[in-house]
Amino acid sequence: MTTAPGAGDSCPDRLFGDVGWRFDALKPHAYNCNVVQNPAPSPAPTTKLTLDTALVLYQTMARIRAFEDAAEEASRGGVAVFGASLTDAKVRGPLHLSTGQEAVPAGVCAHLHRDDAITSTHRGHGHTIAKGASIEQAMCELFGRATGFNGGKGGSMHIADFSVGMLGANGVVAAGIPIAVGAAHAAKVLGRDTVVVCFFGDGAINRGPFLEGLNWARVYQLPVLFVCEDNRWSATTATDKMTAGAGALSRAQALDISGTTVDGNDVFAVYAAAGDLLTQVRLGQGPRFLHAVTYRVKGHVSVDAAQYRSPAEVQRALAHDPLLFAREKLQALGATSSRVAALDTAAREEVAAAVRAASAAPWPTAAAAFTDIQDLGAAQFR
Amino acid sequence: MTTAPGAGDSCPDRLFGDVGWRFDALKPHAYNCNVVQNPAPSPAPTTKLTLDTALVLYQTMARIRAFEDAAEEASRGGVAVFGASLTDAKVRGPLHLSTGQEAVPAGVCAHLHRDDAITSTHRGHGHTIAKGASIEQAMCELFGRATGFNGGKGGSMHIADFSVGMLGANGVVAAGIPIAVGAAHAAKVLGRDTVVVCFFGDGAINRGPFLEGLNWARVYQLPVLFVCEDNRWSATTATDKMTAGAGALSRAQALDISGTTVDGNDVFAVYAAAGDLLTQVRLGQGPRFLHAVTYRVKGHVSVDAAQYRSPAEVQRALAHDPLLFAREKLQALGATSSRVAALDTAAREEVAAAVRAASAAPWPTAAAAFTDIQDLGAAQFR
Amino acid sequence: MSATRLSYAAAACLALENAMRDDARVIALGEDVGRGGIFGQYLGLQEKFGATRIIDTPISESTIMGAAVGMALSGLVPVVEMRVADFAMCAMDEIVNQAAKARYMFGGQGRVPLVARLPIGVWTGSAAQHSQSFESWFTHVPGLVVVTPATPQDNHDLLCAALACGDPVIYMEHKELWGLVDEVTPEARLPIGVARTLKTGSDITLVSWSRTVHAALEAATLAAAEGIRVEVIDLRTLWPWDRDAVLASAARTKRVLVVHEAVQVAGFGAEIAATVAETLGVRVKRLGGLRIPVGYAKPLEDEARFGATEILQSIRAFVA
Amino acid sequence: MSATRLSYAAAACLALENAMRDDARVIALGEDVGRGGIFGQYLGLQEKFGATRIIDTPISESTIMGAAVGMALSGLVPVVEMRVADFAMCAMDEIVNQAAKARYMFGGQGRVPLVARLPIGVWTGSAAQHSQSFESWFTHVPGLVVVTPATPQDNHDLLCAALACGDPVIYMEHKELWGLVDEVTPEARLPIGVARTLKTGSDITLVSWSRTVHAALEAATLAAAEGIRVEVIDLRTLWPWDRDAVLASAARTKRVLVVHEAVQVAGFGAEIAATVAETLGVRVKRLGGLRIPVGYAKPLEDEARFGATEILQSIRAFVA
Ligand SMILES: Cc1ncc(C[n+]2csc(CCOP(=O)(O)OP(=O)(O)O)c2C)c(N)n1
Ligand SMILES: Cc1ncc(C[n+]2csc(CCOP(=O)(O)OP(=O)(O)O)c2C)c(N)n1
Ligand SMILES: [Mg+2]
Ligand SMILES: [Mg+2]
Repeated sequence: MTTAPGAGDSCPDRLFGDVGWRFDALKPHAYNCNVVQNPAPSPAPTTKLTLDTALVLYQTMARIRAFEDAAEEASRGGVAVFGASLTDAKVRGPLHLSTGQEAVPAGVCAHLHRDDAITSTHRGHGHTIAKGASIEQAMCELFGRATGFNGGKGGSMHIADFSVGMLGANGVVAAGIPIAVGAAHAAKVLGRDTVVVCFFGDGAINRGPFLEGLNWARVYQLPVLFVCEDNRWSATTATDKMTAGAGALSRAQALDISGTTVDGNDVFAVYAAAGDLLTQVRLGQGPRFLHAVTYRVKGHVSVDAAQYRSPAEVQRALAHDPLLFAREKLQALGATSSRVAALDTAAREEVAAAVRAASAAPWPTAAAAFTDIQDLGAAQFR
Repeated sequence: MTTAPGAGDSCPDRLFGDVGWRFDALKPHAYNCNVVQNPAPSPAPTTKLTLDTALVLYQTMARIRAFEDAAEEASRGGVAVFGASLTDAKVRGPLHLSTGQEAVPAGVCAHLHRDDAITSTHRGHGHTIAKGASIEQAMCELFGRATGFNGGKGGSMHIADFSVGMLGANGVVAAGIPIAVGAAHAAKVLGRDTVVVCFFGDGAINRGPFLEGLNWARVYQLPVLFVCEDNRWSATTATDKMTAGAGALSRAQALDISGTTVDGNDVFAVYAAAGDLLTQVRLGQGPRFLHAVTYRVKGHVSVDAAQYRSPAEVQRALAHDPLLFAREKLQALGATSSRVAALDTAAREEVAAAVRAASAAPWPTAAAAFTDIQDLGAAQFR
Repeated sequence: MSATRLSYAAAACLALENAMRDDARVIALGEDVGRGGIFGQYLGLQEKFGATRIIDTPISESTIMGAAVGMALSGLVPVVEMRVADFAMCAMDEIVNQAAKARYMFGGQGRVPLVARLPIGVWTGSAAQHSQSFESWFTHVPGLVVVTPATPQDNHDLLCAALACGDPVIYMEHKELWGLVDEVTPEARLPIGVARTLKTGSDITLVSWSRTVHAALEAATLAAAEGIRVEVIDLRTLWPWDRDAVLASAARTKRVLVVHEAVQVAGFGAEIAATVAETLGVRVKRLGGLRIPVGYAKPLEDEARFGATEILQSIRAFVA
Repeated sequence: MSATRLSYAAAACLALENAMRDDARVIALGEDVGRGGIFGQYLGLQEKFGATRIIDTPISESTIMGAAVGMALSGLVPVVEMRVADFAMCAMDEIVNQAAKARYMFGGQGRVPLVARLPIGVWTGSAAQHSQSFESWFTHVPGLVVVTPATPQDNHDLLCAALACGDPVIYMEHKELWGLVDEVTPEARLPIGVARTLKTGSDITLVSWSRTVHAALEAATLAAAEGIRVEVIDLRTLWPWDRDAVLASAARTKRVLVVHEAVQVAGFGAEIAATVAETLGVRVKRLGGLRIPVGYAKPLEDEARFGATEILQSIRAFVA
């Protein structure tokens, strides 16, 4: 892995490897290596799900799952959040896993072009990968290596790949909302034909920027799709107990932003709903809202055993695992189980290679602590 | 005027003078000089409007109008907001007048007991007076005198009279919302039987604390009535252009807070609607919302000529002046015009006396700049 | 007095428990406090005092702090959990314009007795948005008290004092001290504003607070081996700060080195150094954090940290 | 070069107008900017550039600032109107955790070229929530540039420089300087970080910025009549600040008095005084605001102000 940070090449060929079909078949403009300045308006998405599409969606989920399983493994002992002591784990600090929530980024980002932008949360691996970022560079970033997207400056909580329009995970709940809205506002001011997708959790809808950002998007009719990943939990607190009213979508509707609630563990449903909404956004109809109901299978951070939850609740969610569910659907669509298994294997191999590469990758130098801060004023200044 | 700041006696007798009826007839518990710790739940308000009630409501409006007319007069040349130079006006700094909006505080606060609390905005004279604060001490505060409620430390933008439960005007838009919610939360935790009314403008509903505060009130089912004084303007900006969706009430409803929209220039309608909602609040049914549509007749601050508005719009509002409107209604209820005129005269005389008292009142000493800050650490410290 | 071994987190928890038992006005509110807080600093309290007094809240920092102001004005004494000081950025209007101003602005009609817990400091692997120290900011704001305990005993005693203070206190625990265990005497009390001299010495005065106190002590021991006698003062509270203790020591040693983890530029070390230089004209030096965001990777994070070695170097250079 | 007489507000307006004409990426957003801004600092711009580039916004400080971060990351150069610095408290997460951190935190993948206008200072009759100066806070935050112009020409030149800076700039105009009229040469340019020596003198160096510069000059003139030769330095920008200019002057005069309106405790004067004392060991003094909220009534507000008289007293006491 010798690519410089930020210079990641994430074209489909290299990204998805030789898996027997072309990513291009699904999305003509997607991940086009040349930034498409003014793409033609997207056609209305076909609700008929082809096998190829279904397989690509499954593949994205499998890659996210494999990535996070490996990251979790590499993080054991690497965080002291709940008083545990530190070892020299490969991934250190808070690691927020989106295990069980993969269908949301997979289904939504499948509709995005490379020059479309997304903003993410503290739980951002899925968004990063689904938007087309390199798994190897992502792993390097989690390992804190110079070859990571952020050169090791950000880690999991701040992972970003601007080259594919992934404008950053964020350590502050709801902070991505105004940023997404601003990115969409810039697109409108600059006459660009791109859209922005803004991901956030169910807990974020109780922070002020949620209201301000949604109001703003509607006032200026900006091209942004808000996606609430409703995993029922906010750290150790059940979100519904802290949330007045019917929740995310009804709040958006009160701001005259229409949208849909969808089973966030059904990647095909997410794909269909997001496609409809994004078509409206691309047609200049203003912001739209997707409320995706899913479940946070793991603890809040990797060291959180989440014993404050009922096991039954977790069991129910595991039974409705998005990959499990998609596998059944793929079978119904005619995919052999070996074809699906091959995707899993490929994902695990890709991730294993990324772990090897990241383990061998160079650390940032101490000097890097003083770059990328600001042009004026010495950083070493004491 | 020799009362010390904060020790204001604002019993009805002194407050309203000898105007031929008892304020008590309207609200048995209101402005009781002994703090009522656990008043019995209020009866459902009678929607039938008696002449006595109507006259009290009119009187409150007349007193607010007279107060603000005098304050405006005393402020000429006292602010440099739009580049005007300063004279030694009696009232200095920004003065936000609620002229034309008097029906809202009058109609709402008529239902409040002395130990009920309110929070206010930068435009807080009406709330202060309607809650039962002394006009003389209020004028002293605007004049920056030691005898003002805040001892001259706050002025118009921070006017407060804790002795009647007026917890303060606020120079930051929407900042009163979380404070009101906290006051209501305290009442609940401490087992008090009081309610809180939270006033804010139409512009405030686009700030984050609006969402956070309303959500909070509903989550904990707090005894608070939110009152949006929708005067159509936010400083020099028409609020509707900056507001997505149907506005204040629909946002509250999305948080499962029910309420009413009312003609905010019809004091009797405000009185009836607020009465219904406050009864529900007092019965422990949680927060309620009153959306009062009114109009800001003057500029944003006293020196703002508001030339960015169409004169026709202002004319329409003037024709629906709340005092004018109430006078007609009073006539229909059988009040002679001389009886109404006597209220106007009394209000003007009360205010004139307050102006005289305030003009003669002592300034705070320089030493007062160092008191009421905090107990620890010297304030003169450089 | 009975002493017991407690962690920095548990010592604060005990102080809060006792205060809540003694005074029904004391409550706590914030995210996840019901399960004990993410650092265990509220462990067991909801079980003991119920959900009405240990209040789980939505993720609404503005309203957590703003509601606490309303509660404090209405007779409660709220402990306000901000999780990490970085998130208090979402509640700055409520802290600076409301909590700090209400007493003065309303002419003394009300008070805002609250304790806002804003944990500070570099936190392993947590990068730029979870590692900041803002103590100097709050000392700049009239109306606020600023407390920065370094030990379990002080965390206990100062939290007791903060709860009794009657004005808004910015209470800054260090995220890498939660696990520090030491003897704690629960009956002990301590006023706000009194520094502690941890070690006397005649060559140089070392002033510090919070986590850095421990590195300062270590450096002083190392310096002693080189024949440099270091006086170490733990300031403990930054507003008010114990000028008398610092000036008395400085008058003896003629050299003051202020050491803190926060960014050195416009850090509170500047205030101390300026005061000492103005008042006594003795020599001053500072060793504070570099003016850089905290990076994620260890080599980057390490640049935002320093320990006994760097302090020792500064001491050596100073006395040379 | 053509000179014209302009107010401090109009000079900034002209700088912005020219920048918007030359560069389509430059836009401005904030409350009431369409009608020229409440201080006239955007007068006529919406007429010239339309509502798409001079953007009226809802009262949503968090999102005004947060959206500007998103805009800046996406190719625009936003001027962010905060009305008064006090209201920026409602946008601190967006300033400190987002704008200041994004470039570093994302490893240099993006930049946040924005100019946030946060007017500072005591403002007649405006009391505690509309009179604060927070410049030292922002110098403490890595990633931010801090600019504090004192004259119409500097307000023009430094706004030009800020717009070209490429990083987030906290641009702090003084609310009681808007009406100050002086000659302005619109072609002039000035780099950020260079102080100006307004008056040379050999007895004492007076360092100041923003509105207080004018009082400092006046005090220097009064001092001259008493035979005290005062050197007056207008720092103009606080991050980066012109250490070299201050240290060179201090090395000559051996006395440095820093004067600023902001609260003295943990103000930026502490940073300068500490630096000078550390570096040169020369005598330092500060004269800053008292640690009090600004009161409404004139006798109270007056305690939060000081002018040439108090500065002269400090000078006298210093050279005595
Ligand atoms: C402003 C702010 N407050 C608190 C936190 C601490 N925190 C991090 S994640 C989290 C829960 C967020 O819940 P949600 O938005 O539902 O996202 P999820 O973790 O479930 O993906 C909290 C409280 C934070 N990062 N930022
Ligand atoms: C947080 C904040 N932003 C901006 C301002 C400046 N400001 C004062 S009043 C006002 C308009 C408020 O409009 P609205 O809430 O409708 O109240 P109204 O003035 O109409 O009574 C503005 C923008 C402020 N005081 N606080
Ligand atoms: Mg969640
Ligand atoms: Mg309004």
